[in-house]
Amino acid sequence: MAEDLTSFRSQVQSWLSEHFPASLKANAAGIMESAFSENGLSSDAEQWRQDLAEAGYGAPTWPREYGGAGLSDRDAAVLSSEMAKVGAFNPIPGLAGMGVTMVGPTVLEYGTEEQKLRHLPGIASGQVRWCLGLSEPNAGSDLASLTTKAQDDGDSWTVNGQKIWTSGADRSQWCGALVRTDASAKKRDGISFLMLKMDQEGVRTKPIKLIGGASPFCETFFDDARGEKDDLLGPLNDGWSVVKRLLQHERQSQTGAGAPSGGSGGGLSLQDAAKKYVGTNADGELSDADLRARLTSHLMAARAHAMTGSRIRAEAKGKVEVSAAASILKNSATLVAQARSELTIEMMGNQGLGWEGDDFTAEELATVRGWLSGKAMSIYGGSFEVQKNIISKNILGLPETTQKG
Amino acid sequence: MAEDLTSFRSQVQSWLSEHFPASLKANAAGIMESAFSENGLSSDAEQWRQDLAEAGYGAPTWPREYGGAGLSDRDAAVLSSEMAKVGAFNPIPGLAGMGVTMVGPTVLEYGTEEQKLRHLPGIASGQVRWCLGLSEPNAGSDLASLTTKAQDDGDSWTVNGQKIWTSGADRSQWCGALVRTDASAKKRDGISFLMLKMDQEGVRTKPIKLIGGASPFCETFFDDARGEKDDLLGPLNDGWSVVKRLLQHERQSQTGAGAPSGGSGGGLSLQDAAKKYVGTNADGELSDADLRARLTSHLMAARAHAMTGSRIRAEAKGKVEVSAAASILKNSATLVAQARSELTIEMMGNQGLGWEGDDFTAEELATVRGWLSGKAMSIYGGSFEVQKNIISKNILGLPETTQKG
Amino acid sequence: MAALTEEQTLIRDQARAWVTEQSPVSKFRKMRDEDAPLSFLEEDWRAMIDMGWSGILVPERYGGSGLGYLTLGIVLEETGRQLTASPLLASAGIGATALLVAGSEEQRQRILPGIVDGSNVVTLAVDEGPRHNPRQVSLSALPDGEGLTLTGEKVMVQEGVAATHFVVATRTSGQPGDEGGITLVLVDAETEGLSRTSLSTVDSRGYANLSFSGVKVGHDGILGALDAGYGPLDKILDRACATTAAEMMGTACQAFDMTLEYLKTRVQFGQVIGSFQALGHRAADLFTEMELTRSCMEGALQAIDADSDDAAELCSLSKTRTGEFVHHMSNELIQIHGGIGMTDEFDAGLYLKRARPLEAAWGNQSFHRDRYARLLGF
Amino acid sequence: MAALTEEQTLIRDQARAWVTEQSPVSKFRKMRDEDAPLSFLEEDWRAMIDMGWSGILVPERYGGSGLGYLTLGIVLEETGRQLTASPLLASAGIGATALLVAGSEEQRQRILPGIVDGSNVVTLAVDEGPRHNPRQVSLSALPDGEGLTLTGEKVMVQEGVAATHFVVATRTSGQPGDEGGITLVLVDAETEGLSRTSLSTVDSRGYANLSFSGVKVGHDGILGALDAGYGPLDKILDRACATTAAEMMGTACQAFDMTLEYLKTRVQFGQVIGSFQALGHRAADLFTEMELTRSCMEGALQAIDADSDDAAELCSLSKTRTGEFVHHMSNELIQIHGGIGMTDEFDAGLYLKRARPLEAAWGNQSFHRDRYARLLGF
Repeated sequence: MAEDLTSFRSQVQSWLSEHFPASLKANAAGIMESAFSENGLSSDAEQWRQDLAEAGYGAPTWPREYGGAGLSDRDAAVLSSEMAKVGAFNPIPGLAGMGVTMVGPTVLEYGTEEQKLRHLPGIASGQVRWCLGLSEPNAGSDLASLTTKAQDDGDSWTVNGQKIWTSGADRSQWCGALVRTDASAKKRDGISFLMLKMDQEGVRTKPIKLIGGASPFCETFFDDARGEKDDLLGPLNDGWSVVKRLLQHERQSQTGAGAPSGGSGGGLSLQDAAKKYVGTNADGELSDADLRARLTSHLMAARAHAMTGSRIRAEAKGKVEVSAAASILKNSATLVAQARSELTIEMMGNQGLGWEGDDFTAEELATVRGWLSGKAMSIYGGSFEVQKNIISKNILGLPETTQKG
Repeated sequence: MAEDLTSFRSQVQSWLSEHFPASLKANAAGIMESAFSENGLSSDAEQWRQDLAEAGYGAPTWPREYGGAGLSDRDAAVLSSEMAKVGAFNPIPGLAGMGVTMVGPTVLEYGTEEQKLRHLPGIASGQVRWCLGLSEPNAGSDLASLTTKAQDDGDSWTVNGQKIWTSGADRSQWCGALVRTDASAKKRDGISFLMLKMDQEGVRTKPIKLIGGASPFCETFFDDARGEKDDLLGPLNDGWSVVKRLLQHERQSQTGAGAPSGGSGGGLSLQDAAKKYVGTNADGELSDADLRARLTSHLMAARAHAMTGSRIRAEAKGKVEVSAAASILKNSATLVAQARSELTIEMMGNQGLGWEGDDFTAEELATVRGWLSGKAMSIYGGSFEVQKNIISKNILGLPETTQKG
Repeated sequence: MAALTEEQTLIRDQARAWVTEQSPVSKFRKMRDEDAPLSFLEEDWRAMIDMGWSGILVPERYGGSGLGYLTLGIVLEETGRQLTASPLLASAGIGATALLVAGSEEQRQRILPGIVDGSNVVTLAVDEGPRHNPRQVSLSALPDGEGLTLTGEKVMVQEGVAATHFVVATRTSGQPGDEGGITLVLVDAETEGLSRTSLSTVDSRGYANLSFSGVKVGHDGILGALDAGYGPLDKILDRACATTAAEMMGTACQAFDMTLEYLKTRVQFGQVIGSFQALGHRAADLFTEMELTRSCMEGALQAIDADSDDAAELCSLSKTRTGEFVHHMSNELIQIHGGIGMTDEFDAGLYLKRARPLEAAWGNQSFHRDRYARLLGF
Repeated sequence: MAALTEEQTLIRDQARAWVTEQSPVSKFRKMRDEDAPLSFLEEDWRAMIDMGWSGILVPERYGGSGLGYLTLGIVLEETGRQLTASPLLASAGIGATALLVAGSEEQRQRILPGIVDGSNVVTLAVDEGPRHNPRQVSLSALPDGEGLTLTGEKVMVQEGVAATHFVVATRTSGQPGDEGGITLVLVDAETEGLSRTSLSTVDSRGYANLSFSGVKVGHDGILGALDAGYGPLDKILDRACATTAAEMMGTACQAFDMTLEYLKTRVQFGQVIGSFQALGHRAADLFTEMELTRSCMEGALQAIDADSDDAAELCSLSKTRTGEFVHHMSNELIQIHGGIGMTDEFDAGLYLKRARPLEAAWGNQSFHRDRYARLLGF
């Protein structure tokens, strides 16, 4: 365990120089692409995954006994910044699907000791991939009206129903599913959180094509699927508490205004891309003054968002609380990212309208696809409207309306 | 009665050349100012009022027997355009307060023959001024929760309570008041519309100072005020229907995006005022490109609003129905007028921040006062929010929420 | 809807019935999924021709009905509602306009009857870069005794795949950026030296990039006077904007109707979502925006028909406001539909993906705000 | 709130307690209604001096505490909440900054201690026209053997009534519009040839217009080098923006708190109005905007204290975003309060009337958006 920041930093530095293969430098996209191809990880990447897993650096803040490194948030930040310095990338959260970001933290909180030991190390090593079965076709923002049923068969659960938006379900080994275990109770009171093996006869997945093209999302059908009795997470019929916590972890992971997939012109800043497509006048100002004004407001909003993330972390001394603040940041991240996409498409003009083919660069096409798929940001993970309800009720303390939600 | 438009037009022209005194030409503001001063109307203006009243042109679409001229909407439009051509102005609606625009049309619809004959001619001649007692301190948008009480004394009503926002109450002869006549009924079912004489011991008014300075609004206190039995308008305990109709007439009268009081620079267009205060670059474009873009959007919105008024009138063949469309136009009129004020203040810079004194022109000061008093446009006459409820419910047919309003 | 004549009302009702029954959005989807070679269904285009739509702008003496721009707009609004693909706008609207504004009597007689009967598809080629900029024309047209020789590129030409003729903005003198020195030229699509490549765009419509290398055009291909093409081009573009706005209006209105319907039927938290006040108010805002936008859209078409002095202003107003509305409405369509709106299976994405190309066509909102301000003198 | 030091937390708590108890908005109202000659209450200003606020920016060697801009911002936010009027911002903030940025050691020693003890009120005079434009300085300062002779006008000078000294941007060479040729000059308010007229503005604060006719200033009044005043002036204006933003933030936050309180207590249609979803969502939007704005406001002050390279960008960001927020929030304050908000008796109007002058001061949102874009190179 690191004694202080400086010694931990140098410890990390020497560990990295020993273990991180130069061949993987600054190649996060390549690693993840190969991971999900037929070939799987390259041998260097596989070795790197094993080394990370062994050091517990795949999920560094988790306790050592469950596959983590038991680091404080501060030390984890040091690890992450040192890795960035040498161009290293931790593929384990990506390999584990929803495992590291959402399932793991929830198991840590609600799981029995046996469940933690059984599930967490596989996630922390990136060997077991998880998806989540929450939404259903007729239960979107109103999650609690779900109808997928788990029936108690004495020694196991029999699950029937359909989930939707199960991201990565077609290549996951496990699914954390919200199921109805008491049909007679009030909506939120008869729900449980069940962990299910995906590789079984009663489970079928079907990828969903989205407006931007292929997507990681699936429909998942349970047809007499089996769940083990000891794979119920949290108390029977109190899955609602479990999932509320899980969704807080989700919001948490969506508070950065990450670029929508696809850039706009060779890693250019937005303003430089604008200059490239739109041109400048004699003073070096963007020729389209109206766009320039709107672009400026957008860049200001993006900076305000980024500064707010930093400020909230500084106030919380390094860790953003899984808290109300996340709702603000999620909505503002969404606004910023979607506005950036729209502005980028606009400034690109005809080049921002391509679907495929050689008349558009790969980056231009990726920008268009990213613009389309980014529309989901304000829908998934608690829609824009749901976050506003949360802010108004939980943060501001305004009374709940007679309407729910 | 006019046989066709052309002959009516020439009839109006000759009537105007005979009756309209040249001394009053293009002097609407002066006429109204003197009307409410100690001196009252000038002799020319008083003669003009009498001539208008005699011809029924004060409220030209009202039937002749009640003081109008019985004109069709089309003929009334001809009258109005011909008056505009010679710089003539009809002071009667202004002199009658809420009489011509709101009380009159409602009396025409709900009044008994006796009430029409007794009240309408005084309004149509501009000799009797009316105010309206609707809102109360604790019943703003929620008008139906009013508590002013009228008690049946056998041969008259005794009224007790307080009204607010009674515009012009301090110089009106009559008040149309909404009063509770059945305290045991449901909120909207125990209300009646009572016409009250203002000049009596039980009535007291107190002007309200607003953020922009002095205002026409008053608080009005009823302390055992008396109302006559035959001055109840519409059925007993069905004042709600009467007032709903009355408010439609009000919305109707607020659908034009009239300039808030006070211009911005000697009758200049907004864009010319902007050039004056902000300056232009070598291409003749406003120096402040960001302001130019926003000003353009505003001018477009203003034109869209004006065109929509014309379109709706054209579709309705000359008359805007007292209808749902009024809610759209009222909100858009408000948005346009308030945005114009804000833009004007902004472009005027320091000169848009004056309160009084010689360092600002009279027009600059009027612009600032108009900016402040114009904030009321989105509050009175059914707030912005109330209009949206009306649009969503009455026009779009969306279900009423479990919440009222 | 503007106060329509009896004939216009009839045409609108016929158009609405036809698109709803014969060419609903499912047909556009099928065309897309099957990668129709011209990016529209020829049977649909034929049906439109048979209904007389291709002749709405063309005077009777050239075989059309000469009913004018508002009437064409009424039809385009209906096709816009179902995303019906065809050369109606590009050829029977803008192509015919180019001939009517800039063509000689001989040229009109030669080309317009074919636009009406569908044997000609005439489309306008102006831009050479990613963003609309008609002054920036640089495709060179060198005059000689025989006529002009054209060399250069045009991009994103509407119905460029199906076109039989292009009306090309060329530079015969001056520099890119100058209004003077632009000449409009009618080029047969099969002329030697002219090649086209079809583009695959988000809206699955038939755009092409054109390449001219030494394309010879005779004197009879020059539309109007040499070097003086900017004025007519500006007028053609106004009409292109006003008609494009009509199609956008239809697209946006359909998106509104779909959204309103969803608000009335989708149940969440035990009630239809339209009963949530925040959504009800959003619907009210969208409706208000729709009504204001319609006035601009119709006003521009009426101003063109009446040849009003403020037609240019109103065309920029119309293009901007309909662009803003379809932009906003297409985003709200997705957002209010939630997850289902994100799926390719549902139609919302088709409307979103059609909205942006329409916004960009002939100058986006930003372009036309700037133009409006210039026309108003600031 | 930024992660504050213990000292900063103490100062904030003290400031909040003092304004709430000793100088609530009712005191500002009284000052306004009684037409206080200096447009602030001298007893309040004295109390602030006694609490050390006038020395927050001034280093210890000149009698202050040198705690820096974030600390001053913390205090200004609290005075902004209750609209407490005083020369704190104009003199102890901007006036002191001018001396610290541009003054010589001698000038600092001469003037700063008086700013701290309140005997000097030093305020910045830059603009000459209705809108902020520091390059446009035209007030002429002609050099001679004795120093400079000033002729011209300055407008809307903050605390111009109470000022004992003005820091005046003058033109010693070049043309209005040039950055070169501007010189900063410290002028005693009682100098012959200098006259001032007090203005009556919407916010009832103490502005004055200044008229210079042949005002003589010795060499010891020139701040920094002749003709090279634009650079220091730009730096001073950055700090003026960042501190003004702190005051605006307080004004806006108080408006938010008043609105939230009203949403929780005002009953209409049988329920508190905050339970209407449309209003709840508006409150959520305002809260989000408030949090984002706070980060910009604090970030700019921290960047000044740390002398970061991006301080100029952040100052324009802060001025713009706080301006936008106070603009929006002051309008919502009125709208959500409805009729009562329109009455002079209620405080909402006071906040609205203070918001616009703060927005305009040292460049409005439009000015600083343009500046931000220029600083970012587009």
